[in-house]
Amino acid sequence: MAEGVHLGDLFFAGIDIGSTMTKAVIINAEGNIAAAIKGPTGAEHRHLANDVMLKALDGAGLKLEDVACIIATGYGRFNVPFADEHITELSCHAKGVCHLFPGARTVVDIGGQDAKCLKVREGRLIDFAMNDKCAAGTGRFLELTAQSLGIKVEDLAALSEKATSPVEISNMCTIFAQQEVVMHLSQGKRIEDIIAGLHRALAERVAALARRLGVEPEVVLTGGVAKNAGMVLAMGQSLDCELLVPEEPLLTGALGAALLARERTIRLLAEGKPLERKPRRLEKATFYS
Amino acid sequence: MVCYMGIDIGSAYSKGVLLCGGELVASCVRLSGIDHHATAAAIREQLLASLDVNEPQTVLVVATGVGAGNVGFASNKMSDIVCTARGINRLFPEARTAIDIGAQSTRAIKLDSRGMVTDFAVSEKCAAGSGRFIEVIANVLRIDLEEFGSLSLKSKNPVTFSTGCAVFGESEAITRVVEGVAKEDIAAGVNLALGAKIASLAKRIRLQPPCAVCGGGALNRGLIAAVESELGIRLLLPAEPRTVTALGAAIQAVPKPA
Amino acid sequence: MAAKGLSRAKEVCSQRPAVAKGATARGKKVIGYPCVYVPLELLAALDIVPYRLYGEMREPVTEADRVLPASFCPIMRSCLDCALKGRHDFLDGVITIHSSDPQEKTARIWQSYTTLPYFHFVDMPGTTRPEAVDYFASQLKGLVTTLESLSGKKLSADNITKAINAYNHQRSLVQSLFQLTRPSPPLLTGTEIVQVIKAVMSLPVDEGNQLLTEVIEEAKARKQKSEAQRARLLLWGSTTDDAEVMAVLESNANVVFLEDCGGYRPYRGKVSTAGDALTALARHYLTEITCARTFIQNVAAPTKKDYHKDLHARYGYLKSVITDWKVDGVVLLLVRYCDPFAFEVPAVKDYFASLGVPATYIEYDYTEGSLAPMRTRVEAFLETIG
Amino acid sequence: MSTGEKKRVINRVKAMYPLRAKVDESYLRSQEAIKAGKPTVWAMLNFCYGDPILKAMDIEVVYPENYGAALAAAGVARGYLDRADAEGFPTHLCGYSRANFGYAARLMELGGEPPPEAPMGGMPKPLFLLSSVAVCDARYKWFQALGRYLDVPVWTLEAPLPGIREFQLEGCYEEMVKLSVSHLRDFVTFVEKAVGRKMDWDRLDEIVNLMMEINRVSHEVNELRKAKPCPMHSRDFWSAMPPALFLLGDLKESLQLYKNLYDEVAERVENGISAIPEEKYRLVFAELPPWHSLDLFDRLAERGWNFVIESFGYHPPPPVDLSHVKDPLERIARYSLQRMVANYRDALQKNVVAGADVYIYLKYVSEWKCDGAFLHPLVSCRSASTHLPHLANILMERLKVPSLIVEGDIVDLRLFNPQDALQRTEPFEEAMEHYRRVRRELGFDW
Repeated sequence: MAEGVHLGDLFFAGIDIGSTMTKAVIINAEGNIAAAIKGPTGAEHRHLANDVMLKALDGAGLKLEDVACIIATGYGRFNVPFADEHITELSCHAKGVCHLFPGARTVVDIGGQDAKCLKVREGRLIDFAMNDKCAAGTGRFLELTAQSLGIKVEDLAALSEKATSPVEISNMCTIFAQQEVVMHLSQGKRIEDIIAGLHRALAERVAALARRLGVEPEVVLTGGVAKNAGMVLAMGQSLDCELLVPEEPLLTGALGAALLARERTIRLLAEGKPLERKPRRLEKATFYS
Repeated sequence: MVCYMGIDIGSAYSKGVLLCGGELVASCVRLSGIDHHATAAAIREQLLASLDVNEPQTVLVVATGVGAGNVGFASNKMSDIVCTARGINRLFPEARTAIDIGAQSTRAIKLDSRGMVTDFAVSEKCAAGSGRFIEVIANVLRIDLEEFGSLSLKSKNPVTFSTGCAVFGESEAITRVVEGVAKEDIAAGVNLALGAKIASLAKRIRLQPPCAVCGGGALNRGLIAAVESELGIRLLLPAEPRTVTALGAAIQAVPKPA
Repeated sequence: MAAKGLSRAKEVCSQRPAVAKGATARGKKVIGYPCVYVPLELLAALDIVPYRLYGEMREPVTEADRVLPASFCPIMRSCLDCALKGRHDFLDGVITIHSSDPQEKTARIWQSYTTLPYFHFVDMPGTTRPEAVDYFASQLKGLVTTLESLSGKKLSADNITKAINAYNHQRSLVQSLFQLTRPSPPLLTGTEIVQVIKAVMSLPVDEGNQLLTEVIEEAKARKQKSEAQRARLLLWGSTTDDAEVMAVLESNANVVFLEDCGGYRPYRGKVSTAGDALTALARHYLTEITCARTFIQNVAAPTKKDYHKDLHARYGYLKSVITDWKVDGVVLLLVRYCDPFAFEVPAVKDYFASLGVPATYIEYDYTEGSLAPMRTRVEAFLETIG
Repeated sequence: MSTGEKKRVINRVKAMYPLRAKVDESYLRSQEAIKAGKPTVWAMLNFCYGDPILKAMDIEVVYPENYGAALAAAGVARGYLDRADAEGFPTHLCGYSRANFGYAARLMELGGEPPPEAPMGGMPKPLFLLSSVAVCDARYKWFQALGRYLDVPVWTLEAPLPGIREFQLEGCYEEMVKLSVSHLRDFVTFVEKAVGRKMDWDRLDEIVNLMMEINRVSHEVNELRKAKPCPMHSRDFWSAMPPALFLLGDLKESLQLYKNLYDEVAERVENGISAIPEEKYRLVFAELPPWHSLDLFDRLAERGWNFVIESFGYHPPPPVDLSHVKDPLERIARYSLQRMVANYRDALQKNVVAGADVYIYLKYVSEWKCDGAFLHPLVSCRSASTHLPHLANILMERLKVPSLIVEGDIVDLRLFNPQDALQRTEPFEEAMEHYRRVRRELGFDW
């Protein structure tokens, strides 16, 4: 279809398979979002990649053929058979965030498996730091602990708002932090203060990470926890600066991937290269049949 | 008549046991949640409900577990390690070792014929080796804990987990999933990894058979099988492994003969 | 027809114990060593086969749990775990050396929980001062004493010189092996090199040299693949003993220089054959092996130290590597709890920055689970420099 | 983290207080001296090696290790730890070192002026750094890494550490002495250049003798603690040790204070006075105590737990007669080597090859008649933790003495949870009772 290709007719997709959530974004030639979908990442990544992609296409009222290029990112990126390219979530976040906030210099992304701090310029990743594997500095830190308390993650923010004197939580290790939480409970500490303490512990851990790079405004917070007002507050205090939060903090990676897909196509067209696309099938493959 | 109540407020679950005339008349398990006072009261209600309200009762209560301090109505607090030993001793007088697989930590306890503790070891904070590992991976695999054990027993070739830490283990599990490894093989791998950690904890105190196992982890048959093969012995398994420590607490409530 | 060159290297790596058992079967004594600071010349001179001991990344640590805490060098922890599981029982003995705390602490536990006929711990000074070299030489003399009674042979000027020459030859062979990674694209991948070095460290010196010669021939004969230009990386770290780790680093790049104990580091320089052999060996191992464990500094004046002069004194040897091997970026790869190297990270980063080479620090816990995150970090790093 | 109640139960030895006070006194004095422009050195605890030389050269010494503990105790460590993290130091490194990196970074950005928030006036910019390879890698790599902030040289003290079997090889000990002596001689030259003064050898001679005498007396005090009931609790040892360990202040004065300590403890032994109300169990503690929650020991004392011996690393080397050795440097060398090698032969005889730091606890337990060992592994201090699992095994194997293991850390104070310890006292008492019977059956005498 290299002949008579009009960029204006083309669409581009990014799919971001994180350790806990899978997201897909479809954009048009102007870079406007045509569809954005997210769903939990289960054991069946590939199955899910297909589902999310299909949903996204339905949402945009498109067929797979309409999509000129698909870029996969995130933890499970190598598991998207229909993707044209795989790019790390770091570059995609950089791209996506800068699209939403052109003035962004620093991106703090707190994901499920890791926390990242990115230094960005005009949509390019120029430096980064990721937490050493101890999950004390990741979203799982909150999730697991909330889980063990029988609290919904959504309720964390509301609870922490009621805190009067946040407790000190050692930020060594998730498992250990949970033991500590239980100890605080057994000592009759208020749950609100404990939750606030957890937010602070996580925020401090991530802030230290960000300081490795040097924090320059504007600072954008992304990832699941960015939806947690309590965490945004704690993070702002630890970095002691204003934080920008995208409306859809989970989607920046997928958006970035879609934007990179668009750039890739434009590049190919400019070089007069054919948009050779591998024949794609959204086969409903699953691991457990 | 006099009844004896044992309440064990654990990090994840709280358990209660009621003994009357030496007989176990009631036991219960519920989430510890965030209000240990309320949990303890609820357990008490539930246990007392099984008694004949017309008959006047005296109930002596002993509390144990991390939240023991919140059981205001308890006449006494006791160490959970001691209670576990007494509980196991009551169920299996011949047992010389007890392994308690809890949500946050695993304990290996040696005991004598009277249920007195002769030695014990608690899993290292960082080395995980606790039931939490299973919960985390079960969450990755989207299966519930009950399924976990039976599923793992179906495995033909378990994956090797090079770590015992729940958090590192989680990313390892996800990697395997991405590679398309079967659920049961991952589950079995987890049980083997944890089983090995538990076994080495037991070896650390020079385990002496017969050995009984209790705690929530004991409900996971795959895990028990893994520990058994690591240690090369059969383990004694109580009907209700989770309330053993509470049972021990109830026994502790019985006044010692002067 | 036995495998040669690279396929032989693969073969040896996949069956190291079998290879070593072969030597014992031929009536040779085989001695294990977990650290490259053990002067192998002394073993070879007494006709003893040295056998490098590694950890096993894929093997869950169980036995070592009972004797070592969790927060401890995972490589030595795994290495000891294998020992406690009887994997090295076929050895005639083990030589350990005080190159770092984990080495020293593990050695003592090792000795306490295993029953090998021979076990020797060599003490090592922390500095390169003259008196330190003399002391190290005296420690090597002690090693010779126990090795002589083990082997029933005597160390002679003749056989030690032969051994030194043989190992110097091995050094020059490895040095020329690394010449093959200078062209772009390189004639050998880092992944292949890890295997070759691992194989060489599992073989008697002559067989090792034979293997190296074959590999060099084989690689030289390779046609220059005109593949898309990939970034050229320098790996700086303690040791790499697993080809899969290197494969992860090379998924989108070429590691053209391995500044670690699974690569170039143990083979830098040559042992002088002039003067007392033990002193020559002591001086060589203490000064030529660039492990972070040895204290080095540049002092400008009695109370003055220039940081940049100091960095040059500590890392100057890397400068030519960066230029000659056309390095685009550096990966500082360490396992968790590797204190001697971990303390160096900010400084060595400063040094690479002063040379204008980007560097990234990656820490892993010596488990398979850490490979996927490692890959993401390397790729992200490549994206920042590409 | 406090254990709640504050009741003091341990019967402290009165003569300990002036020794404890000496820490603050000498600290204040050195603060003044430093203000007066006296050269200061940052040093690692170096086990008698370098300290007498610095003292003879009239140099003030501060110990970043101790200061790290002080920062932790004052609850201001976090900020420095985060700074070190931001500087790119891996987070698993020794907590004291990370706190010190953060401090040094602050110090230099303030042009060498101690940060206002630093407790006790902070540590001034040093003339040079004195590190030691003894005990752990961190203790010299740390000071080398400080070069990033401090433009001063590091002197790394050698501390030979051969294996227990290998030590028996002919000439080994003399080679250790040779290394140490020539090394110390070079060090003296280095210090002379640094301060632009010559060494006063007579003064050094006197200081070395006082150092050895102080340590001898403090050694004798610990011998007295073998008495039943034990007259002096571990807390008193920890409070009284700094003057001997760091050669604080005026040595003649210190010597007198230790003699007073000896007299009071001896008198207690005479009158069968115990350090706690009722000694039910005698325990040994390894290694570093949980400085921030020492009142745990009062709670344990209420249960009859008496801590009778502890912390090998803080103990003086066994006395040795070096009067025939004329060269003070050689006396320093031989005396410092004592700490390790004094026990090597016994250790070999008892076939304990796992190092002096393991053997010594077998000696402690059997000679101080301990019922149990309280082991305190520290997450970010490997040197004080690595040998503990083996120690627990060998104490059980050889002496049938159980160990109670409670994890902690040196700077992340919240890691040590006294509740954990108290939770386990009950079962541990049952275990200690049990093994008492076992030991009797096996013919042990305690």
